Amino acid sequence: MKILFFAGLREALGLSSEDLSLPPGMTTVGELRAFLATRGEPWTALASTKNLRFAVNQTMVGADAPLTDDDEVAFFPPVTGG
Amino acid sequence: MKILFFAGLREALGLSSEDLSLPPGMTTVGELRAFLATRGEPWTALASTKNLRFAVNQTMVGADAPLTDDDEVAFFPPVTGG
Amino acid sequence: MMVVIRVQEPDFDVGAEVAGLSAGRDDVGAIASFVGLVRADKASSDSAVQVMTLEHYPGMTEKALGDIVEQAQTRWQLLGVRVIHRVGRLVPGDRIVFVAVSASHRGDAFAACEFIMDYLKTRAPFWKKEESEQGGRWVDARETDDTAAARWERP
Amino acid sequence: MMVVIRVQEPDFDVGAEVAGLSAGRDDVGAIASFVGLVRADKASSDSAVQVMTLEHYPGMTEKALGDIVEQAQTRWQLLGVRVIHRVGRLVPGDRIVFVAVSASHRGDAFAACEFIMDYLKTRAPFWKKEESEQGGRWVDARETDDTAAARWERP
Repeated sequence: MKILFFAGLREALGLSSEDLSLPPGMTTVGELRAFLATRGEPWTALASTKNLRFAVNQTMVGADAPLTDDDEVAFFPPVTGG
Repeated sequence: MKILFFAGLREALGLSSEDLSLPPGMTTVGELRAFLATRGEPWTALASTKNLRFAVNQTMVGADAPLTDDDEVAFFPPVTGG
Repeated sequence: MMVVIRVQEPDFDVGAEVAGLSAGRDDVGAIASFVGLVRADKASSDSAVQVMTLEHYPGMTEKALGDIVEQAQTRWQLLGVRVIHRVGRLVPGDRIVFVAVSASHRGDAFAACEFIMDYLKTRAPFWKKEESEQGGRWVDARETDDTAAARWERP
Repeated sequence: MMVVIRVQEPDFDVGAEVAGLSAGRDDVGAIASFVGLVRADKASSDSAVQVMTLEHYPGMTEKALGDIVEQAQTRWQLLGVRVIHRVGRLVPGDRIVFVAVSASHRGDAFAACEFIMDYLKTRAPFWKKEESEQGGRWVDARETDDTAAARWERP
């Protein structure tokens, strides 16, 4: 799967995207977030970002949205366009 | 005083303005309307125009607005601009 | 507050009018604007509108528009307002009216722009006459316009 | 429905975009539009904003804007919608976003234009970074934007 990071989170991680095989047993975007956050610094930003938002296949979803290994997942702070 | 007529009322009267000395005893715009309507055809249009509006000195007013001989009075149908 | 009110026969330049509200300043965050146009299907009759003639009450028109803009200023935080209303002979597709409001924030700009249009529709002395194949006819005032204006009178 | 959605670095021509919504047709009676601009006084810090950088999520942005416009279409009677959002480096006074909605009647045009802006603010994947003398800072989401968007969810 492809994972994307944007804005302040992208800067905190020093990374805009990552290709990853969905770890076994991981079924939701919330679980993926928790998994990535356990990698230690700077990945704790995934846990500490306030009101972190999730998108799966370019649609905003809740933390309980299901995942497959073909999905494009994105993590980002609340949007501030317009 | 100066009296102005607009839109459908102007066309019905065939007249866009009239100079008139405020008739004695006439103290409101509603009384002036009633007085003009008694002139017979085509002046009955002043009585029959639906929701006739009044302006005194270029401000919309109610039928009970007071008049003096120095005023500019206008009669017109409901506005339809924009 | 930068207020421009114009009643005129010629068309206006929407881009230039909108740009004029923020030119040379860096405090404008939002510009809401409205353009009203002549519709062919607006006739009270069954035939399409061919010509629309706009009559107004010179002197009172500018005064009424100025009063409406002043009321908007007391209700919202505004930086500028432009109101342009055309008079004379127009055809379907022609622009009739333009209202644009600049503010720091979009909520103020949107509300004031719609308020000014709603009040203009019911309080500014303009009258429309439509001509179709069936002849000329003064446009009737619409009850929905009174309802729209009345919304703003809620406490 | 004529829908145009663009995400681009260059500026846009407000007059041409508004005119495009009624060009060659005689059924458009109302065009409500909105322009959002970079304000110098928007900084979370005390210093004036000097540069604003807009980042977005290519692909999702267009999809999110398309979804918002579709929702507007189901709520109001619309004839056309144009949404343009700039990305990249901007300075105070620059236009950021443009939304214009055409309809037969002004109530539909105003409501849909404000709805699209409110949803864009809370649902389209754009992020702003402000640079002032005190350095760079990602703009915080505003609670008032959530409140504005929530208004439209009332039954």
